[in-house]
Amino acid sequence: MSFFKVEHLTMKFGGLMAVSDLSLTAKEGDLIGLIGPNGAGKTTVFNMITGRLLPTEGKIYFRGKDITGTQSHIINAGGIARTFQNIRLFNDLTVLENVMIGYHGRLRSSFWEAIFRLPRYKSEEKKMRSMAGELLAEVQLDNVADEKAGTLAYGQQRKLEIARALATNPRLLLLDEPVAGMNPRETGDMMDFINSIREAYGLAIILIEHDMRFVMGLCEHLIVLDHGVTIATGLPVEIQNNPQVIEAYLGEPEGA
Amino acid sequence: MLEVGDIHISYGGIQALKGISFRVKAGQIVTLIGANGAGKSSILKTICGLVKAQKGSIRFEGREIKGLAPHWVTRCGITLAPEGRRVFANLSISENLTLGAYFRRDREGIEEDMEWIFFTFPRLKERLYQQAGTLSGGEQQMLALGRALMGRPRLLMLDEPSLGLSPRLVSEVFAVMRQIHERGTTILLVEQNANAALRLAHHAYVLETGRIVLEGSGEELLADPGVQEAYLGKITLM
Amino acid sequence: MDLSLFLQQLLNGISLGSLYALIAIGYTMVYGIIRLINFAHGDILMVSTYFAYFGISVYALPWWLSVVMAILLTALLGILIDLGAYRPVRHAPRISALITAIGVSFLLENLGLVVFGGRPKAFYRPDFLDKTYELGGVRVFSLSIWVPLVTALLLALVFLLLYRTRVGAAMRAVAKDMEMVQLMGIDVNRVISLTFAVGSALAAAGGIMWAMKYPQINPLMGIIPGLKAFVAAVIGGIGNIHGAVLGGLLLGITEILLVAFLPSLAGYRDAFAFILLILILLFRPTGLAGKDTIG
Amino acid sequence: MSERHRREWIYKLCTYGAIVGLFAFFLQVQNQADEYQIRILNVSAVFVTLAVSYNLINGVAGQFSLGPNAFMAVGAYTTALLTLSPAEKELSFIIEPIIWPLSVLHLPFLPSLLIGGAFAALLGFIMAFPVFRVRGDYLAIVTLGFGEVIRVVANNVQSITNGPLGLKGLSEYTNLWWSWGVAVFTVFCVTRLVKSSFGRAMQAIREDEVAAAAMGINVFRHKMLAFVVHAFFAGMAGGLMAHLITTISPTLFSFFLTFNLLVIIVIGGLGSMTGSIIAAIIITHAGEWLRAVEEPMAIGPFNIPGIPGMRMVVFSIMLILVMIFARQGLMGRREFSWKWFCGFLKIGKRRG
Amino acid sequence: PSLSLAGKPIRIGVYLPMTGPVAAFGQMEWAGIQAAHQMRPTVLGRQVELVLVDEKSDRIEAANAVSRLLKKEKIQAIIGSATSSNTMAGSALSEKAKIPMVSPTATLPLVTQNKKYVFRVCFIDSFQGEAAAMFAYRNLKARRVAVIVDRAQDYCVGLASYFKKAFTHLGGKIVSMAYCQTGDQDFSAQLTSIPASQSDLLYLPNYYAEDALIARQACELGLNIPILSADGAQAPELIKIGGKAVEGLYLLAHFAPEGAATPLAKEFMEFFKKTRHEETSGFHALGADAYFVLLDAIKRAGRTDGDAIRTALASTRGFGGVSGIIKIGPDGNAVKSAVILQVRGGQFKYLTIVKPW
Ligand SMILES: Nc1ncnc2c1ncn2[C@@H]1O[C@H](COP(=O)(O)OP(=O)(O)OP(=O)(O)O)[C@@H](O)[C@H]1O
Ligand SMILES: Nc1ncnc2c1ncn2[C@@H]1O[C@H](COP(=O)(O)OP(=O)(O)OP(=O)(O)O)[C@@H](O)[C@H]1O
Ligand SMILES: [Mg+2]
Ligand SMILES: [Mg+2]
Repeated sequence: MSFFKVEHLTMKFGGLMAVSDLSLTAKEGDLIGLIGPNGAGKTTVFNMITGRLLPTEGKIYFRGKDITGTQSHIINAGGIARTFQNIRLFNDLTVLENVMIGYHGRLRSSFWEAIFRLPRYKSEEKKMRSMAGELLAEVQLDNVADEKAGTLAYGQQRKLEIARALATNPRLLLLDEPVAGMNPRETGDMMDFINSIREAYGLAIILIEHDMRFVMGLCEHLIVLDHGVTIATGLPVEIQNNPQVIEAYLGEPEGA
Repeated sequence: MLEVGDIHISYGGIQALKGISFRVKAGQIVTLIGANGAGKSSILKTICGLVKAQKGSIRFEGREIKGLAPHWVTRCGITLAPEGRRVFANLSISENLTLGAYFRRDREGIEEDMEWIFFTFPRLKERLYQQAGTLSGGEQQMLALGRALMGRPRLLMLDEPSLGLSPRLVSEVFAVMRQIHERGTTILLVEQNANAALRLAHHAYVLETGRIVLEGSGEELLADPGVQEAYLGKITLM
Repeated sequence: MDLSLFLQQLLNGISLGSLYALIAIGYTMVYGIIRLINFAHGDILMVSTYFAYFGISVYALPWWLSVVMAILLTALLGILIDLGAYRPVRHAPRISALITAIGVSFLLENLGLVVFGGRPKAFYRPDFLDKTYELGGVRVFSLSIWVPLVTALLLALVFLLLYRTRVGAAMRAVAKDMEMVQLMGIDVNRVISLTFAVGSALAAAGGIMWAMKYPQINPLMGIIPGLKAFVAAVIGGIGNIHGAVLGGLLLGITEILLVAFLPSLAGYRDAFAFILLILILLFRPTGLAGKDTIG
Repeated sequence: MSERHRREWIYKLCTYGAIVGLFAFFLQVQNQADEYQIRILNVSAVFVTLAVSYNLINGVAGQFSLGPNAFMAVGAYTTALLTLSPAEKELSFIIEPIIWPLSVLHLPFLPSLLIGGAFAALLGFIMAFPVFRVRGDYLAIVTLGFGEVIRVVANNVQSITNGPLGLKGLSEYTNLWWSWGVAVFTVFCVTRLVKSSFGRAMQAIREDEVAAAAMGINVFRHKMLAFVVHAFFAGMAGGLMAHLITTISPTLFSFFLTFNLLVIIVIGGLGSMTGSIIAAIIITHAGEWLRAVEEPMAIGPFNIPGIPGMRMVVFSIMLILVMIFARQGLMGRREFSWKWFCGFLKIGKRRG
Repeated sequence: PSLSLAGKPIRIGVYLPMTGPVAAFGQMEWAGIQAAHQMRPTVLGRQVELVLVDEKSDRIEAANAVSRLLKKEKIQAIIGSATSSNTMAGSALSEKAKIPMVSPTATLPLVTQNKKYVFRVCFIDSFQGEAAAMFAYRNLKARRVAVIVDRAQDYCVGLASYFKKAFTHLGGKIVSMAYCQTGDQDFSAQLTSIPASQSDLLYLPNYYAEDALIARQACELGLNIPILSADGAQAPELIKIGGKAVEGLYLLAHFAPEGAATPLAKEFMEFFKKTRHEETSGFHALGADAYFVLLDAIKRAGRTDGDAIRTALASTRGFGGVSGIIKIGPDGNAVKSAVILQVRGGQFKYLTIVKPW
């Protein structure tokens, strides 16, 4: 029984084959990169894994269970969390509240208990708050805990999104372009950050990114998609020199 | 050509630009670099009138354009291709391009520009009647550039044209920018890809939290250790 | 069931449905382009009938001249409403715009009650629309023929405007990204004003035909056609012009057939429009024609 | 910590004090017995209940529902049918007799009111399944549709609702204690809910449904929760309203009622309970204050005769102006708190 | 009465729907009340002052309005409202305050039931329904009647059911009962099925706007049977909107301009014509009668306290109002005759009178 396994995953939108016959496996603690040209279907893969889209074909297994076609919140409760390509925070909630949302799925109290503030709810709320505070401290956002999430700087928002995902206690984290729109310096910081949370939480991570220095510097294993088709898999060095990948995706080194 | 003097703006009490001054000479490529949220996009939006400056002046070819509505600024000869392509997804490529030249009355000029755009981006010509929303990211970026050029701007402002593009498309976009410049269009470029941008630019400004902290030619800044430390980063390949 | 009776009802339904459709197009255009549910649409329709009424019955102008003038005045009214009420809230949260629309609707209705009085007025109907023909047992009322014809003609004009002119392309572009349209050197406000003018003119055309069909006007007469046309627009997929036509016809025909063949359910007529709407949205959550923007 | 504890304690005391003060005030009002004022206060209370609960679904959970009139109707009819005595019912139903169990049921006010709320909540529960299949404007329209359907059904099922004739001669049970008691209870429940983890989850859904689902929130369940709670209180408010004006019929529950409520919560500030309360009170009073514009006026030498109907014209214009110049409403999303209040009065500034 | 009171005006509160869906009736009744007030502005040597409060065709507002009249405006009596339901929303309050209330047109029997202080000057639906049935059966010799009734108005539904009861009792048959709603404009569906039912009369117990449209569309569909309508249709608009289609239509109404039996009616009609430049309609007449009856009661009471006026109102006998001779029956209802009108040459013509039994 593998930790995470995707078999023959296929997604069709009308006539468009967004993802076709993708298979991949991940062990606990793996860090896998998913790359490919625009519109290759990378985000679509994440959407299928997290239950936003129902795959046309194929199966997704997580910790021995078939999770294909399950609802998003159940998949999350099962231990998969994600971030989004375009940051999707709860802008009008505070940073702390954003993270506390991550714990809500595990709340045991009923809403009666919440309305009348019965003891169980009170203690759960207290625990939630302190756990969220700790998590924020770890990602160095505790100084802005009471700010509205929408007012944060871009880089902080990216971090907060990851922190919020971590609050749901995942075993597998999916990151969609975590450094898009960051300059090389900020990208470097994010790399350190991802490495550190990976160690601290013992997570498996799958990430999508176009920044090659980031991807090559971080990932242990890469999968390259083009028009939904897996055109290469392997170690970063192998991929970098794969002519098909260069042709479809990397291009000749120029300008950069 | 463009002179920006001491502009200030704020979003609901938060001061985003705190006195920005810089100039763009005709025929140059000028780039603005800076961290996230430094205010680069805000500068471009202020110039083209989408954001109102509270203070300061913006002069284009000697004329004060601060306070003009965006469509008047565009008619003066400044076009902005904003962050994130923003093609009209429900319109065809042809319609997108037509709208770019909406305010122009010189039929021949329009046709000439259209020809040049098709020459530079042959892919657009092939798919003239395809809906723009169904194009790939790179093609959309080409369309956005083409559409901006249809207004025949004397100053073209580009906000992160390489954002979210695959490495291959990134280099294509930079090549196109060079072509546009060769054709005689002045370019004001905002880029996160500071390396590439500085290499392309004649002149560059570095922005930090709403202020310009450094300026110089592209090469100077590339060599500046401070800039290297703050924006170019030193990523060691494993 | 008697065939001629059925045909008769079908004709009634098409005639009513094309009126709904015509009014729904105005709704859908405004919605498709600036995402505003213009609750005042029905009331604009009401005002247009008063314009025509004043022309015909008070100033004794020829009826066709009054109608043309009423349509033009209503287009102007649409522009003024946009200018005075909607433009200031264009960048406000959508709900503020919605409340503003409700406010405009209340304003027109109540101003109408104060200025025109609450008593209904009789509306003029030209003689050539007042004829009935007998065709194989089916009585055809000439207005029932003219209404779909005029609707079809106006619909064709709207399509020409939207898909064959530059300003039409600009309208469709505003629907997608208003800021970007400004950056093309296009005066968005003028494009939107034009949209309101066209939408209101269509409402006027619909309203005046409505008033000729049911020759009675009062300050609250716009509510029902407004609501029904709105439902029609949504059934078709709000923001979609084909959808509005489809929805209007569907609603008109089914409504008439329901009342005709299940008279005991006639009391549920108004609810029926909504039940149809709910059922359709359940199976097609964005309406029959789907896509929810003009384009 | 103990400092904070102490302050919270004080705030809590303030709250209770304010509630006691409120009811003491009513005692005073009730004794001085100006019926007109009492009536307006009663109506205000009903609207506070309605607005606060409506704000839960529209402002907090961000689901733009236009159907509170449906819940009010169900609540009002249920309550009224239970409090009317069988004899009175027989008298009212002149066209078709009332059906059996209803014809004999007769309960006191409080249980009737609660059952009214419960029926409305049940309707909310059933409606939630179709309603939350659609989103945004479509949701608004579907709920508007349900509101109309309920009204039309009430108009047509004569053996239950007495059709357009409606129910008449209800006892005037609603007084300041009932109306404000329910209002305070609603405010208590709803604010507690909003400030709990469930409320946060609802707000998260409002901000971004997809992200909320990805963060493990059962989106449908929380929408449903907000909807049902809203329905319950709207139903109670309907019952109160019925026993305040003592006669109900389907026309009372048209979508104008919904529009009124919508105006209240938007003017108060979507998502702000405080705003809803203030706006509910202001708007119910404003309707009465505005009657001034219909009275004959003398401006200098000119005598302007009263123009009936001007009130609504002025009201509409004011509504538009408020939306233009105060888009976020009175409170935006802010809430009243004692801390803010103390800051406002510039007391308690010494920080520990 | 003390001297200090003598100079003070008597305040009569009026609450009517001046806005909202039934504003038309409110506005017409208000015009009638105002004209009546101009004709007779004083009583007991004191000026009468009218205080109008709009009830927006809304029940909550109606109750608020009455409450305001009672408490804030300090009125001595109330006139209102136009519809039964809103009258009832207000009457609960005036009853409690022991202030008499006279409604011009609330015709539902329930309005005055168990109320000591509530009166009306119109006849009630049960009387009208029976009278209409009798006229249809005896005079028009109708045996099979089709009815289209506005289901959204209690007035119409009530009337239709009383008519049905009386008509079947007489031996006739209701062959088709179709429904519409206030504001409906398309009746083709309801009308198309009528020929098949072979009815010989179309009974329309609705307000004038709907009736005019129904008549027109019946005409367009070639339906050629006589139409009988009710008092809610007695307005010039019926003829203006209905045009040729309402020629020959019968109407059971409160008063006939030409058959006007009382001097007051003649005086009022002249005055109304002179000041308002239009003919008196049923709504005008009943609005005026509410005022005149109230004024008469105040005069007879000689005082302005609620109980005195109430007692005087309850003992109104043979008052010659605009709409005929009015007697207030034991439960506060006007007992008066109805007239049958027919539309001829674009005018309501007096046909016959139906006396109460
Ligand atoms: N919900 C959808 N309906 C229809 N087509 C879709 C949908 N989502 C994605 N697509 C299409 O599927 C293809 C793959 O999209 P996807 O977002 O997965 O690409 P991507 O690899 O993430 O690209 P990028 O690097 O630009 O983010 C694209 O052509 C896109 O237009
Ligand atoms: N509409 C807005 N409302 C409020 N604050 C805004 C708005 N737009 C920008 N800001 C704030 O203004 C500051 C400057 O933003 P701007 O978008 O100009 O930065 P940038 O340099 O372009 O960053 P990036 O690299 O992320 O594009 C940021 O702190 C941002 O949060
Ligand atoms: Mg993607
Ligand atoms: Mg930017």
